[in-house]
Amino acid sequence: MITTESDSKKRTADIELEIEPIVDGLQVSGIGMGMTSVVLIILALSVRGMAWIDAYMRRREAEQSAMVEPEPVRSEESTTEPAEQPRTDGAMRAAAIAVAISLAQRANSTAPTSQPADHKSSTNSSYDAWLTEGRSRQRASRGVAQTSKGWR
Amino acid sequence: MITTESDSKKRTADIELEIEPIVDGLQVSGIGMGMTSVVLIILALSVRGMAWIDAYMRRREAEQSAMVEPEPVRSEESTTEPAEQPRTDGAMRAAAIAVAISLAQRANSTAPTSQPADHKSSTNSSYDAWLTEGRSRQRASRGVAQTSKGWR
Amino acid sequence: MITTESDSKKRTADIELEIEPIVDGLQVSGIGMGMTSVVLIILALSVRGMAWIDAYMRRREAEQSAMVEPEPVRSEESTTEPAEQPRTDGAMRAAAIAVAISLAQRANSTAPTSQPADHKSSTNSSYDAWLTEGRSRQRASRGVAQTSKGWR
Amino acid sequence: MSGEGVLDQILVGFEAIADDPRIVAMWVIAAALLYVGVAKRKEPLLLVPISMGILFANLPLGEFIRAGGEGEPTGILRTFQTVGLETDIFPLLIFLGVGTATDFSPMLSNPKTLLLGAGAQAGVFFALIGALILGALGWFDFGLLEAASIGIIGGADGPTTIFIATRMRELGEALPHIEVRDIVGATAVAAYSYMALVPIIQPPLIKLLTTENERRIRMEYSAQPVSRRSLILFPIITTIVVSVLVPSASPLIGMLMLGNLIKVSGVVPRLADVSENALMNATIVILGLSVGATMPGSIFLQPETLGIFVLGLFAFATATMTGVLLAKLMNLVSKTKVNPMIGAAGVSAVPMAARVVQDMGQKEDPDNYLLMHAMGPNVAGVIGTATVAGVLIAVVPSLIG
Amino acid sequence: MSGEGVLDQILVGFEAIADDPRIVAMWVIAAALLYVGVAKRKEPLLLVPISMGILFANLPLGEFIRAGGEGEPTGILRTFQTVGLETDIFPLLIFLGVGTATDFSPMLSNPKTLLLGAGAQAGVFFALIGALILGALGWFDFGLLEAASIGIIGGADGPTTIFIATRMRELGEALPHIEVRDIVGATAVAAYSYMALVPIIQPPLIKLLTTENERRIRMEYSAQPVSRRSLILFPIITTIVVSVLVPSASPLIGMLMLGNLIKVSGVVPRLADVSENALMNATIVILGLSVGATMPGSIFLQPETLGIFVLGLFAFATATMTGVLLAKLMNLVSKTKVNPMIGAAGVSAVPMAARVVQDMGQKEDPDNYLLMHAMGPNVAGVIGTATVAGVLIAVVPSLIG
Amino acid sequence: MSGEGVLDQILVGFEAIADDPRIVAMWVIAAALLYVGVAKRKEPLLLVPISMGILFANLPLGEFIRAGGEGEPTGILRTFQTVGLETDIFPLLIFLGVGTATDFSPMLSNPKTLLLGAGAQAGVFFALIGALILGALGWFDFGLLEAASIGIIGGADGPTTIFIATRMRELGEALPHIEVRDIVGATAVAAYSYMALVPIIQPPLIKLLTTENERRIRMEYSAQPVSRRSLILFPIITTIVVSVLVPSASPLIGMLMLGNLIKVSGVVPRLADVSENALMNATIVILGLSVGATMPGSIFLQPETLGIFVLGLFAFATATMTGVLLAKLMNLVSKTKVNPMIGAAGVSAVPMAARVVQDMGQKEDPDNYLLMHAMGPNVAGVIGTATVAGVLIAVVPSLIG
Ligand code: NA
Ligand code: NA
Ligand code: NA
Repeated sequence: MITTESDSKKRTADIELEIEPIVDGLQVSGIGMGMTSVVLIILALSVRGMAWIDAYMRRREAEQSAMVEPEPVRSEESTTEPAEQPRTDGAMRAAAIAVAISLAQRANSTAPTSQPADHKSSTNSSYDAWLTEGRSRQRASRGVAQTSKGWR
Repeated sequence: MITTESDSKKRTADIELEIEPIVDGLQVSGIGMGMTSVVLIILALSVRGMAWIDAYMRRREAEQSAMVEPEPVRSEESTTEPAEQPRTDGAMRAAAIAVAISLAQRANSTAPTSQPADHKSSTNSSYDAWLTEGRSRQRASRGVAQTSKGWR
Repeated sequence: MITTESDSKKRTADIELEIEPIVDGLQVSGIGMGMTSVVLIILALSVRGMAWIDAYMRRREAEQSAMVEPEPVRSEESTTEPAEQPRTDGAMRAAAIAVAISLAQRANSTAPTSQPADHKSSTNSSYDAWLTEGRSRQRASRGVAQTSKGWR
Repeated sequence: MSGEGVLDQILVGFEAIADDPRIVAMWVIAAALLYVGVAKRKEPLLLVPISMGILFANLPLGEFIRAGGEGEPTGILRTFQTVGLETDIFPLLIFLGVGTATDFSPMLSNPKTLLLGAGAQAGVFFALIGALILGALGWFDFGLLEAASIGIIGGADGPTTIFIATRMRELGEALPHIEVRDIVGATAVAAYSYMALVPIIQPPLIKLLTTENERRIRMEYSAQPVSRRSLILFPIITTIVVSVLVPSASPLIGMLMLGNLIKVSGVVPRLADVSENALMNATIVILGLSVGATMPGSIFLQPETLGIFVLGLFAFATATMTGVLLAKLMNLVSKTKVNPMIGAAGVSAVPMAARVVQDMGQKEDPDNYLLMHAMGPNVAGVIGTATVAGVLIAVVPSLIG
Repeated sequence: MSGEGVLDQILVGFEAIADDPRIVAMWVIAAALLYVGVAKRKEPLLLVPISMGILFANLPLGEFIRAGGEGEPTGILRTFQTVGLETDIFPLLIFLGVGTATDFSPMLSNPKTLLLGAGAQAGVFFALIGALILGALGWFDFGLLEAASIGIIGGADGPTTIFIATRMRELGEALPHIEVRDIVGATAVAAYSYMALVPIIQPPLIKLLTTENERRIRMEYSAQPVSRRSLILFPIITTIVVSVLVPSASPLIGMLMLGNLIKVSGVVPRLADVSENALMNATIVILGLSVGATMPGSIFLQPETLGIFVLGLFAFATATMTGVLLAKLMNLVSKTKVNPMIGAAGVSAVPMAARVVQDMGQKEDPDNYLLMHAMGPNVAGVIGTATVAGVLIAVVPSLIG
Repeated sequence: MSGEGVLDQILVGFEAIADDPRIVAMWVIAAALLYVGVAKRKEPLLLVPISMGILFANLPLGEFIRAGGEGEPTGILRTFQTVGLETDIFPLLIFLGVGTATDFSPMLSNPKTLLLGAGAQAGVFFALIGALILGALGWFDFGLLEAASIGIIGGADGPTTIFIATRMRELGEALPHIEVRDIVGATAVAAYSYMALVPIIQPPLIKLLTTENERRIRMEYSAQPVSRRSLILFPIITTIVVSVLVPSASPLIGMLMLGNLIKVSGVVPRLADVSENALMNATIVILGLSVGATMPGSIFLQPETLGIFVLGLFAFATATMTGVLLAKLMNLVSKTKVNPMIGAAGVSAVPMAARVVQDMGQKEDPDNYLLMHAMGPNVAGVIGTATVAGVLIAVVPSLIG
């Protein structure tokens, strides 16, 4: 029966039409989970690689400082930024505890969180220096102008 | 005389033409003053209504706290914001005087007016918490890193 | 020989084509250096002129203050802004030294450079006053509300 | 380029001055406004950028406001006008910041003062009708659009004035059968100038309409404290009430009340900070320049500008008087008397009008603190003027259409 | 204008409500979200502007979102949507600020936690397929575009959700043979709502999938310190790696990593400050309003919105569970055991998901500090979700094209 | 989508690299600039955003700079270029901030140093003519437009360089008979690189042209104090003088002087704060990214870039030398001798060029404080370079038109 055949075909088509986006969805999901995993694995390997380099640098430094006079060790990457110095296990743990405590306390308090003084620290750059310069000049000359009132 | 009639009509039309925008203006003014009055009256009534609700809540609270052990009263709306606690007559007046004095003094002075520490207070929200967290972590770990210099 | 003539003409045209932008460039350079010099000379003369006016004002003031009772001298332009008071030779030099020292020290330090308290100083303007007013009112009423807890 | 061409290039600035010497006159006007702002310290926040905007718009060749094209970008101030002024964005961002900085609690603790915000709005309409009469007399070329822009000066509210004047100009430009003057700059400058002069304009008028005894009336502070709930509900209710009654006022009122909610809610201090400081201050600089740049000499130096300044002063004066009269009327029907001077604070010009009242009160009785009572009509005046602005936007087009 | 016309003018707001009473229902929804933000203090930074945006979009006549023309400017919130939302600029500026505020060092000191950021992303795809099934069943009108927008709710990342939902809507509108629903507002509200509910949604699911012994697992802090070099290299490497593998993710990842580099480099504190504060806060206000304004009643009050909220919850729940299960799987193959709860922190929702883990850990053992370990998957989840977003942007068009 | 299509999708990033491997070379260049900014701490404010902009413009598929269309928005950095770079808005906002941060008082207290700001500008024109000669020789493809952009590198002023290079490119693109290279990125990078190298470039040249005795010359501080009146009048007079003589310079000079007026007036600290901090810092981030994004590998990796760097160095060198020579010339005609080294500070590069002079002076005589004298030509150089930029904008179009 031709009619039935056609009908059945149509029904199949209908069902296909409904299933098709779900198949698309599964495809998207597969690619999505796959790519995300690949990305995160590569990033994890990169991080591991950077850690190896860090460890190597520290070892080499330690050897060098052992050869020369025992001066205060200064690793390359922490010369300018004492805050970024390597943290030991204990330090890390202590930091975690400190944060946990601060979090626990935050529920009720509304402590100020910013460190504006920190943010405005100057660097060597020309614009920043320009700004700094202008300001320190003004401050300097102002200070002088004020103290100069006496002997003017 | 047809000409005169037409002339007079024209003159009337001229005058109408000149008067028309003024009539429009009167209409705008009427609607304007009317709507503004209606708006402000409804707002005043709403405010009065809110005051009634406030008074009712306070009374109910007072009754409840009278029934239970005499604990320090905490009205619902002021749990989190002590600054917003109901002001009494005297308080209001004192505040007014304080402001008046500060205004009087402002003519000559240039006192700083902002309370940045206040502005940056954190809340429970995720972004804010995120920010806070990062900062307190950094501070915590920094503090630790610095003190750890000794025994590293 | 027609060909040669044409050739030579063409070659000349080629060379002209190459030289032309350089001539343009020389023209631009001439106008540029000329105009820049004129601008800076006129500005220098204006500055000199302003300095003459300043000196004249100071002399007149000095004469006036010599005639009247010896009160603390207040030059017109420095009534509101003590920081902008005329600097003497020594003051200027001291300021220069201070800046030089601060610059020398900046290589290693990252001192904060901004004076936020300074930036937020209020003025007489309506918006600013509005802001100030709101804040001082809030502070005032807050302070009162907090102290009022006791006798409420 | 010939040597002659080069010389032309050098003299082009002088030629521009010779062609239109009005630009030099505008430098003088810019300098005068700058003097008021810097030396007299009146409204410097707006007058400094506005006066520099005037200067910039009147420099030879007008690089700041040129139309652009052929490899030349549009002038920066014209771009700012297009993206910020004609879209209403700048005035509305200012309203956001103003809302953050406004404290409605004095008004909430004494709802009667809210009503006093209505009285001073009459000044808007007195000036509006005045402009139409001067137009009908043929003295100045003022139609309904210009009259609306001039009237709103009496609202004593800078951003609202800029908002309405821009809107009326846009409206006129969109209608082919209407010719409209560009008076954005003149109305804005008039509004800010008279706001700066409030301490000079108001006192004689207040004295004229009040007796010494009236000025000595003390007002008690309500025992009614304002709860945090009320502070938070007020901006929401106001947004809805105004928007249902006068939908066209909803952008102004909505942004004002959003700013206030951000502040009083207390839960988003980061947003309150940025609305009140970085965002508002940046907008003030750019808005001020843009408004100043609407005043090339050819547009500003018209007889109509004189009319605008005369009518603006009339608007401030009538607003002050109707404000006081409404307060006196209220005293006739109410038991608790208000000091009628606080009606004058309804002209907005926050907080100067309120301070004028405070000062006049203390002159009669040094122990009379009226400031916070006057702040009620003062901030109510802002709501009132925004409502009036909404009515103008809604009704004027249907009248001229 | 006749007297009748004037009366019309007065009643126009009420007529608008009568014509479309759904706007009043939206006021209630706005009030409810505002209540959560202000009284419950959950996600106030976004919920306050979003709820006010909803209110503004549902005021009579819709002045805030009108199309403009004929002397009327485009509504300010519609302008913000056009210039900031549809261009991706606002979500990307938020990402810049988030990058400045994010500290990757816990993750860098324990790279294994980076992998755990992948597990929770499965929630995105469970919800995506769920939406497609509901669409196929004919329950809701969800196609692949809507499913992608709904799925990304499971990423628990507001800006990314707004980014994807806007992108999918634009994509559908650009294709003539596709009809697409405007679900930007609904997905954003769902994302922020469930982020606020993380402390309620996650704990029972975590308990269901872990034993008490597992929850008591302590994790040692690595002796591996993170150098400044690594902190600076990480954002650069991540930008390149993600962009090569999933180029479409590069704007999100790039801006996030730029923000982080600005912070960790330590040489441009001025830029770190502005990225994290003024610029981000201003963007939050305007973005929140714009997102709220995508929800006029006629668009939001659809059965599909219910489906979005159901599927959004499903997404959060499955993300939590797959996160925990991945951590347990990792324990099967690895010698050093992780506490499987930290897998649940991979849903992002920084830092709340991490805090949930910390709290649950301390409930079993008061001396167990898991927070910084949980921060690893937590921030890795942000990278993971941005990667997933890139895949959706890349693959979905080729499937529906 | 077939399985093959999916695989394509995964490899699309790698394919893009294979198609145009120059993008990888650009990553290396970006990394090098970042290294200079972060590790060497030279010009980090601009080099960090510029280098990240370069990276972003060279990621596979170029999402950051795509043209948009078909449901995809325009890349964010291309949008920033269109709205901020091509309109001059970003460089002008930077100039506003720079004006706020500039202190003209050392120059005002010694007007002679103002004249020294002219000498160093010759470097601009030496390089301009050098570029034209190299173009005429056929070594590089440089016409007058490119030569102007290259010359301005010698102004040692980043925003002005970006301003001119953008303007010249726009000009060339608007003229059908002219072909112009896009060298905005290359000139900007050259300018910032050589500014960072000023302490290396200048000292040998200064030594070459001065005797030890000349370098030991001490300069007395003028007894002439600078009044507040002068400080306020100076920016106004400068705006008018420059704009009348060189109208095309008015945007640059006007914004610079507006910023300075905002600061020295002292009455609008709120505006000074926002101009110098939030507004400028936000602009720096976005401007830096936009400039970096003008450098896709296909545009930057051209032989002409090498020529630009060579000529840029030539410009800095000749500017230094002409600056010193002008000072020596001045000593010939004037009674009061200046230390000729301060002429070298006329190259702008504020304040580094002035510091170089200070350091060299103290090397010869530890008690010689030249810094504030050198600040005079230093800030005068900014005015001089802006004037030169105005001349280029005015004259170049009439020559190529
Ligand atoms: Na008003
Ligand atoms: Na996530
Ligand atoms: Na220069």
